[in-house]
Amino acid sequence: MDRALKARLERRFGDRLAGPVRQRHDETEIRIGAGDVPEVLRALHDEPELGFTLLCDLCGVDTGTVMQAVYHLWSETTPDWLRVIADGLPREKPRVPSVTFLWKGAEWLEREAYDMFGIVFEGNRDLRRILMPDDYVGHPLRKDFHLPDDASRSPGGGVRPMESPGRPADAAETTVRRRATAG
Amino acid sequence: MSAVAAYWHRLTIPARILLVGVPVVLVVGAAVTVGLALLAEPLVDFLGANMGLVRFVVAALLIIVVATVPTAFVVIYLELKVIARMNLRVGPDRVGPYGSLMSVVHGLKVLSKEDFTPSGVDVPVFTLAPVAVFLTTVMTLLVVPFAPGLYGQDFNIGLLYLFAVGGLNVVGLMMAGWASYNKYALLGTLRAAAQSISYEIPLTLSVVGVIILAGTMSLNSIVTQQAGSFLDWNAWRQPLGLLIFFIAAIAEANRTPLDMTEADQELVAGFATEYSGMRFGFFFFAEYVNVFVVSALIVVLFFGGWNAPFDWPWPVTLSLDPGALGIGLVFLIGLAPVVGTIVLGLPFWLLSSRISALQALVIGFLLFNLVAVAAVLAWAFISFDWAVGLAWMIGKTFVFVFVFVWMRGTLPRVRVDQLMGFAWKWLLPAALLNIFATAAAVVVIGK
Amino acid sequence: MTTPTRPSLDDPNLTIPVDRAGIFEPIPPARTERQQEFYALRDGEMLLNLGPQHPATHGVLRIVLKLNGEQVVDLDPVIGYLHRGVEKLCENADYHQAICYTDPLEYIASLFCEWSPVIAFEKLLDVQVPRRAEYIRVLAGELNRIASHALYIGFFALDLGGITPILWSFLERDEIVEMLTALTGAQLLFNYFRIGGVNGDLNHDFMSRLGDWMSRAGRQVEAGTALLNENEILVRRARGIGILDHETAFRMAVSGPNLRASGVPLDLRRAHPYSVYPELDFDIPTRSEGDCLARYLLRVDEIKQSLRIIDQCLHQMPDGPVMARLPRLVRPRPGRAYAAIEGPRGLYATYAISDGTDQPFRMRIHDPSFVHLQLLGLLMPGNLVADTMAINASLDPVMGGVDR
Amino acid sequence: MSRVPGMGIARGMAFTLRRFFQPAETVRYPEVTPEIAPRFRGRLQLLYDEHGTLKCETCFQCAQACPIECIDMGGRDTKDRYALHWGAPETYAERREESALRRSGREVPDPVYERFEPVDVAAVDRILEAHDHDPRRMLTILQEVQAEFGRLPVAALKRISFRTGAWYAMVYGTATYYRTFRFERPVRSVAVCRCTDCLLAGGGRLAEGLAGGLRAELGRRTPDGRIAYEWLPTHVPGAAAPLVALDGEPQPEVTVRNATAWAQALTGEHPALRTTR
Repeated sequence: MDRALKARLERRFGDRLAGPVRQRHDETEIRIGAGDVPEVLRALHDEPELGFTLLCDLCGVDTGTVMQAVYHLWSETTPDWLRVIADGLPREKPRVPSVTFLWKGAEWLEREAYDMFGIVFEGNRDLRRILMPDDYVGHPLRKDFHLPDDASRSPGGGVRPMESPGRPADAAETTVRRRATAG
Repeated sequence: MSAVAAYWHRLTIPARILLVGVPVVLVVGAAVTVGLALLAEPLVDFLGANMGLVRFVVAALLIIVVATVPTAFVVIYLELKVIARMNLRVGPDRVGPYGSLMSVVHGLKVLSKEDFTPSGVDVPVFTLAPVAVFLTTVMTLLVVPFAPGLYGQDFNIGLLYLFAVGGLNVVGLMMAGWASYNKYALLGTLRAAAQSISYEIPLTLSVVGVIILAGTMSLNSIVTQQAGSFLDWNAWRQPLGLLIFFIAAIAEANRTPLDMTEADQELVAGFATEYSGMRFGFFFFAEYVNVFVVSALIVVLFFGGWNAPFDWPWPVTLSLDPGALGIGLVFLIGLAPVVGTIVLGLPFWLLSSRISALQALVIGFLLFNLVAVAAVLAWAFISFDWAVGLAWMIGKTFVFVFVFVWMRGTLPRVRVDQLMGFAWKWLLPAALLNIFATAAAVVVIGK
Repeated sequence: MTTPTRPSLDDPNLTIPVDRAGIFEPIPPARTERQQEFYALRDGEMLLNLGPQHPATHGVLRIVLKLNGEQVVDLDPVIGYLHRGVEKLCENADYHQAICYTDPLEYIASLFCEWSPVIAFEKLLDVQVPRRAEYIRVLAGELNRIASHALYIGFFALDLGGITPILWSFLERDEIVEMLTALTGAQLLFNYFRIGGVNGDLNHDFMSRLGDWMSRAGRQVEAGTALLNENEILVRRARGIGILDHETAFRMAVSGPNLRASGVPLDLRRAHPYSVYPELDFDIPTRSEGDCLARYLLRVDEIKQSLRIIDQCLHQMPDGPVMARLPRLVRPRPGRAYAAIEGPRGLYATYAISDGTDQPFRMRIHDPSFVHLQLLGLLMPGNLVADTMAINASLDPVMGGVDR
Repeated sequence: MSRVPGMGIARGMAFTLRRFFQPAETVRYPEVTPEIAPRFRGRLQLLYDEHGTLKCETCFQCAQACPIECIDMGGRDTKDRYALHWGAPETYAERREESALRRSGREVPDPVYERFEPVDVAAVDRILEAHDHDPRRMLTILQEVQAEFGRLPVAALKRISFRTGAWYAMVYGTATYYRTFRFERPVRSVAVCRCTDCLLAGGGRLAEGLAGGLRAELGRRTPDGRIAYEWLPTHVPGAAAPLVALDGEPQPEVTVRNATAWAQALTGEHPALRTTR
């Protein structure tokens, strides 16, 4: 845990942070609003005392209540991973500004997040499905996505709640309720 | 009429074929026989008049039937085995002794595969392309002298004919690539055209030196002029020409590292992408026959053809005239098997108690056959110079075939632009230089 | 979110234009501006479908090339043919099973796909991994790295048309795989790293094979490189092709050898130490050119470093247990953990969210090949079709990891 | 690259030529089998015990533990009552057309309620609702189902696994693990005593009356096989004659007169078990 980084982040983005700077193991986590993504990430990327030049990962998260866009950054100024969570995107029509102006390599990662969660990254000029076929309907990694599955439907195998076929009335709700605690 | 029609429809297909075919065959056969009987004399006169044509046709048929397919089989097997050994693999070792029948099995497989015609192809051209490629390749074999007196035809413009027919090869490739309605095939074809056009020139020019030295374009006489020891070969007089010819020949035969036309990592199979079954097999055969032809050409032009590398003591004047024996010949032919069988079988019967007399005779007979065949072959080898020549020619040729395979096993593939650049920037000037040097030498030193 | 619907061939509305039948499938309706500009053909340009069934695309990768003659004008990689929804599957399996799912992601270096989720889960559980287990992990991991790089060298040569080195590198890889089989019990998908340690201690079988191999380690690979490094044809084809400078590399979020070949000495084993790597002594080879040849030669150097690491592991290997004490069914406290490691292709990362149940609530798997594949669009335009193979091979994507 | 052009190529050619003469590394498989590491996990095998019978009792625990669901098994259940399957539907003939239907998007008749003896699933659903479809309360659910039906009908188990989302193997494993659960209907025994004084007290006619009511010979079972009609080995001490025992319990109220009616009432018990078609 890098306390100095925490202090630096709080000093720099005190007003923008939605929630405290959390630290655990070798990870530092800040939460910001979707609108602040370009400024905060640009500052993190450009300013020398931060200097998070390497985008390690970009992914979406569906907490069951809200959507998140999560960025993991690496910098040589700190031994920690920095996790920036663009929090509180609405589950229907989640939108967040793209970071392709900083890391062009984020283009495909954003495409994947869009493909899997339906998160729309404004400014990504090639935002279409990447892993799923073009004519696919739905976003597979969302918590309310139900996967029809032959084996699970068959008498031999039962049906797991996430994969109920023509869905028994209560499966989705129980699922989301049981898991909505996290995120 | 309707009854006939009903009867006809009740027949099975073979029955119909027979019903129609047998009378037709009878009629035609009778007509041919009568015609031959009438035309026999003028026909014989005509054939006798131009023996060359007869020889040409016969040689063509013989080469297509006898020479090409076995040659291709041998070359393919060689390639499989040699590259496998260079990869520290075993290679084919299941079919036949040491997998020697592998390529035969390949041929059977290719024959038994579906002859598939994709949608959208230009069917007639698509169908004719393999034939064109295969035939042009085979035609080149016609003028290659394998041994004294053993060649399809001895043109006085043999080399010219070779390059002309060899150049026709690319027409077949273009037909294939254009007709198969596939972009990989198209790219491969265009590469093939560009490549063969670029490499025909150094190929031809590199031989001009040899022509100047030989004073003729007839391959036969080029070989005969290199008679003597291996010091008389053109390789010593034309080292640069040899190098250029070798490189250009690789490109002509579409072999790695210059196999742009079917660069399987880039264009899936080049012009042959859409082909399957025996049509693909024709391309396959053509490629390997081409390798053989090119190697044979290198041998003929630069390594003395059928000439032995050192002064071989032949033709040995073996004064063995069967007629001289007179009646003894009859005895020889009649008694030799019996006597030989007994003489060769006796020791087995005497030495081993477990061998019955009959078995001993059988063994003796087999041994006698071996001995007889060996004797006849030896006789032929000593007294017929063509046998020796053929042995040397084939031997040398397969050395170069091995070199081709060896290069394929070793080298990566060059890029298209590098290929072209090499042809035009290096090979062409070098070939011209070679011509000037040779001409100057001929002028200065004289023949 | 309903069940997906695919168009079926007996759908009367589905029509393929006749003029395109047999050449390539109909151009999809443009969904983005980028797609629009890509599929707008100027005259003299044509589209060429490279793959999904193509000898030189590693795995089922489809690249729609926009060609002008033989020159690549632009390209549009189409991936996802191998998509298995591993992240979704992991959300429905418990923590131990999730590791097995991540295993076949990258079938060439499976151990690295297990490594990052294992570390992430250990962070979630606050498990202390025994040092011996860490050393064993490093040992097995470096062996796997060598195997992967050996295969890379072979395939690089193969895609340039040399058919021999690939078999020699397979000989090398085969020996290593045999060793790892003796250690982990599986040939390809060693499901060896477990939460809190490794599955099973070093055994005599493995150690004897390893000692036997160390005496002549890298022999076959050196043979292949001896054949290739000096070869004019290969050097001329690889040098100066697909140059990637380090600013662009950072902008493209490149990591691993492809980044180091551009002159950036960034290796997570040093830049963000995660196992016992701080205790080990090895160099980080870098190359300044950033072209295909540099990327190829860098792998060759890394093999040597990996051999050094293996040697040190064998000498410093402490004694003790190889598994931490853990219940069969782990239920970490709600929280988030991120772990990234340096694999043979770059940065493998896992971002795991726990909701207190025995199944990960969200498990994000980051694979370097996915990011590196974007470089195709950057490096290929202007080159020839033949160079696309060289560049693709030098970037070393594994489609299993790309499609996940 | 060396200064002499073509030097590298020449060296490479020499190198491959050297390799050409080296022995091949190939392992000719059928003749030569490579020795496989003792730790190798790759082999799946079914073990037999010392009597030569299969140790696997088709409990599917392995199949459900397999993370990638590569284990795929079918067989008879432990008491050899009905066939069980685990694995992809395509594996088993009777499910092939079903999954084909499903893939073609048509409505699939769910075979769960057809292959086994049907029960009214409403009762099961009621119990499940009471327990919030929580698979973690499987034990109580099963107990209540058994209390409802007097046994665990397979159709009910299927329904439970279908609704709770627990794998059928879990449900079935739980049910087979505890001795209290039973899959068959309880076989009740109606026994008449044949001792001398019972016969003297009219045991014979009593037996005939019972036989008429149960529609079964003495020593046989009722047509639906749920009640065994047998005789007591010994007279229960202190019981009045003629003696009829239901599950070993003396039934003093049964007399020669009401025997038939009592037996008929007995056969019609457990309305829940009456098959609803």
